[in-house]
Amino acid sequence: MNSLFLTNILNLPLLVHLALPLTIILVYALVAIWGERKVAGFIQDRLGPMRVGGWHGWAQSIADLLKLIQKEDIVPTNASRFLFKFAPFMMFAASYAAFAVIPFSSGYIGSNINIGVFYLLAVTSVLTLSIIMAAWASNNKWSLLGGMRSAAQMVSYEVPTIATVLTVIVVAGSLNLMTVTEMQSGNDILGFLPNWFIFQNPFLIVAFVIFFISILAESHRVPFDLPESESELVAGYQTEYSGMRWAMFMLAEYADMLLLSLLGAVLFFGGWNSPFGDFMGGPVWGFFWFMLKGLLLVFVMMWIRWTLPRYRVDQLMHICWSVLIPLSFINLVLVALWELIF
Amino acid sequence: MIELISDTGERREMTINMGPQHPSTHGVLRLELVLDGEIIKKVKPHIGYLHRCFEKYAEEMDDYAKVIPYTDRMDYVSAMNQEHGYVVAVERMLELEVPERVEHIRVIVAEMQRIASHLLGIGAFGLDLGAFTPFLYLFTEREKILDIFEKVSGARLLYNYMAVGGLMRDVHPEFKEDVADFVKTFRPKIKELDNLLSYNKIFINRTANIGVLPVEVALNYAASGPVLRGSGLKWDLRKDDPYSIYDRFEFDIPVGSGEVGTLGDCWDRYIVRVREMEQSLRIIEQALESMPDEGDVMEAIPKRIRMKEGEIYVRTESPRGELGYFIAGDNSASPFRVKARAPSFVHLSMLPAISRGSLIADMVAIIGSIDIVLGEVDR
Amino acid sequence: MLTIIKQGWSTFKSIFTGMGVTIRHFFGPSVTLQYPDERYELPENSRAKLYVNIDDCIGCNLCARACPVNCIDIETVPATADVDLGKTSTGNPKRFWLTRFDIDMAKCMYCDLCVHPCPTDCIYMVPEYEYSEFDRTNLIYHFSNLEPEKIAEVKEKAEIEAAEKKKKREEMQKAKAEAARKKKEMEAKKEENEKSGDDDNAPSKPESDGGE
Amino acid sequence: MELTTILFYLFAIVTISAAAVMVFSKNIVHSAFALMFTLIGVAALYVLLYADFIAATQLLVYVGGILILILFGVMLTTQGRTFSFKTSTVNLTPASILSVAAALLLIYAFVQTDWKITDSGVRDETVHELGMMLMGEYVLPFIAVGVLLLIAIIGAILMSTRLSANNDGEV
Repeated sequence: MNSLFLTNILNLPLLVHLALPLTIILVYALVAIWGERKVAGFIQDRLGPMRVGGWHGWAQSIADLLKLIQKEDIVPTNASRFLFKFAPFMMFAASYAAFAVIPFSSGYIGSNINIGVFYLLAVTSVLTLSIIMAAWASNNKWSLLGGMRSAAQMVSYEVPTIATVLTVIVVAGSLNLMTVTEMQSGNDILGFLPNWFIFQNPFLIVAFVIFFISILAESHRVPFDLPESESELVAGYQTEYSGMRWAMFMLAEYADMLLLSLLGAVLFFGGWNSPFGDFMGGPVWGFFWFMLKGLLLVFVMMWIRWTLPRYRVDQLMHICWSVLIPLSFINLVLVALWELIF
Repeated sequence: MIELISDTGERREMTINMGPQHPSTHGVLRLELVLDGEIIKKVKPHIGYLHRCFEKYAEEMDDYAKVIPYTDRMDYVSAMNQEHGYVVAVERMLELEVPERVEHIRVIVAEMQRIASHLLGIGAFGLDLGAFTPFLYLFTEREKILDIFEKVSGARLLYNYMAVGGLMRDVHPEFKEDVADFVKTFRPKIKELDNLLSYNKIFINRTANIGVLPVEVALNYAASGPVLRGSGLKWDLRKDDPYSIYDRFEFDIPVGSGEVGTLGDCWDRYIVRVREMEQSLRIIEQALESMPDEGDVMEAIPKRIRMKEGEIYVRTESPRGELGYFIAGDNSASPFRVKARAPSFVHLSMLPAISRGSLIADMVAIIGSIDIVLGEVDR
Repeated sequence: MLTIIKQGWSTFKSIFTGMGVTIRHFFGPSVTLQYPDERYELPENSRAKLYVNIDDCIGCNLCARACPVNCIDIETVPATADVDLGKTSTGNPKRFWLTRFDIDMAKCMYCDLCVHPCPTDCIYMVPEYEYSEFDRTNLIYHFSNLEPEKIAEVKEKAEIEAAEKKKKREEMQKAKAEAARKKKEMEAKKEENEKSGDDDNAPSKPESDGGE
Repeated sequence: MELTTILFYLFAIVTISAAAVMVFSKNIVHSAFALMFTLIGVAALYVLLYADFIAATQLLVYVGGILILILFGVMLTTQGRTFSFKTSTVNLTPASILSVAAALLLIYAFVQTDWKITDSGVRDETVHELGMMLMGEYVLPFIAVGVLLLIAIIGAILMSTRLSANNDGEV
């Protein structure tokens, strides 16, 4: 297996590498925004968008996109112009760059590097910075408060995320996401269950719960959507943004959601492995299964969003520092012990 | 803690304007917040963005009846209760006898309006805390009440339904069945609300021990209604100073008990509203039972109201608390003075007292829990 | 430690209860009405728009006086004696030309107070709510069905009549004054007094002086 | 020119110019964001040196951690006056003498070093080697550093809790 970041990037058709995840993200974002509105609608006994495009308003997101493109690009008078304009693109770049190491199917991965997970976590930490950048550059107090909250939140929740990722790494013994996925092939557990990590080790279920809570917080979803909680901070760091730049934020946010859900799918649910062993296997089906798992997690995120109120900022920190972090470390030790014994 | 921070003098404060166009200020309330980080050091409500000269208008009208549509517009989410208070006041001043049927219909619509108002208050409270879905579920129920009201009075929000001495028009023939149907379908929804919001752990975390209003403070600020009852005092004008025919019905007064936190916190104020809806349903059921089927609702309406000289203060229990009307007559067809004592205004005045030292997020919860309506605050 | 576990458990339990409620609604029916395609049927007595059956209006101005916001603007011209405006469907005789009956629906507060005093039940609310306009002045509804020429005509006629009446009255007053003066000057003459008494009766038959 | 070379010069320019902005900017927050570009540029240079693990660590620790804390501190201390983060130049003479001396030293070291060029594509398993080294050869210093950091963390927690306990006590 070729493992070098550079040779991989440089030797294969560059355009394919660049364009494929981007296409996936863009299509996904359009579908997900529409889906989120539909999910919200159905949960709230409504219908959601119904007009644009005919069947259940499927073209609503496209219409919104067209509208956003036409909108005026407003920069507040006292804003720090360069940073203000740059922040949304940096945010998207950061979440997009992380897609490079996601194994979409057995036949395709952007860059099959050895430190896959580590790279992913490192790159997503730039997200925080771009949020702070947007918040500060807007020269708006609500934005600044939102930015501060978001920074504190993301820095804190990175710890349990990394700790739970580490538990999987301990089991898998590799940082390469492709290798991690390949290790989960086959249906051996109890004779029929797939070899996914979540079934391999009881403590990994706990790890998954912690991981899921952490990625909810990392991607700013309810009940942890404090940076943009509209009832308190108007829209947090996005308050001053309009038009396409705001759309970039939304895109980045939805991309981030998918990224972390896909990471969860790789680490706990066998990535592109089919749940039925070799049946419906292969690269194309693999892509289908992988996206299905990721989108299911995204759906659960939406479901939670339209059910729960949000936490307060100090409660959020309390959950992270005095519950999730100790729990995830204890869990890490337990998982390691389990692996040692069995 | 607040004094401590200001004593050090090292921390810089940030003044921030919350409203009048903030998503969670329930209308056009402007709050001037002085923050230290996210901790509120000082809060100053600025009101008057919705001032429509209700009291002055009332004096200018050349008929007592013409004031009624304006009372609707004070607290526009509980218009029936506002009208009820006003007509009761004028009737007492005229010493007017009101037919039984009218009284029953009035009580039924007023209690339904109370439910509708609480539904909105609770829903918006949840919305402030980030729970969007309960808000829409409750609105679906509120819509059913409004449908009944529309059939009854012809309007959905500002009814102008009650008249001095009677009602503007009789109820539709299926009124009783409609209301009974609603009562039947609404009961399980309260249970669902409990599951979804009231006893949700996150919701409790956000509201318990927040904005604690001790009963002495509440009394000093002249709080009333669910805000006062949330602090644990059994005080309901329907029982303690009965008007209309409330003294005939059997119902309990739910009070806050500090079930999940401190007595008088946001959650207590919230749960008092939820339980009050159940009691309102009880009153409606009893009133439906005893309501006479026949009778002209307009027979007691005086052709021309000519008030003797004198004044009166009548207080009624609106969904937000003690709604008082002070009316002074001067031997003419128009009131000399109408003063409305609006509970929201009183409750807003205690906002600085109960929100000091809390976070911005708590501020939102506190405003939501005292359930102000700016139309009533500014009048 | 135990309390944390307990707390965590109850948190999860309440979250799952809530999620159970929402997922049931997710698969439940929706309450949405697809507005322009399906419309909510307003009840008969809905108060959505004021309507005036101008044929029944007798121009009594009671509705305008009952209106708390003064959104009804009525101008009437008394009908001259040579025309008979007929009666309303309720049997009330009509005595005025309704040269203007405007309702400003932008001002109207839908209070229903104008409906009740109407003696002929000609002003009432109708359940029609889709009448938004781009221009606020389009919300002023003109219910008077008279042509402008007709209005001018009846106004002219009424003016002439009023002028004549005025003239008459002035003449009468002049005559009175004259009479008084004469009376004062010549108290002895009693025939003059009788003549002034004749003049007093004159206004009771105004039509007699019409064709001059 | 090879793509790698182009990339190297690109990132070098980014790094140096961002560093210059960082030094010469009057606005602290701008400096901090310029520092971010510098660190990212350096991380890219690490990648070009086949040190992908160190590159990722650089991003995670410096960009995702320390820089955020710096920004946090800057913003917290001057909250509400978002445009008063001005710096001024002090100690101009000693600073320039020192920096010139440092530059000379670096150039001397650069010229004197015997640079070896290794074959690319050989060293691929840096993580594995790194782990083996940390857990084998250098286990003692690794643990010592860990204990030191633990002590630091405990100390920090102790200091902050005592402060807040005092606050609570006076209420």
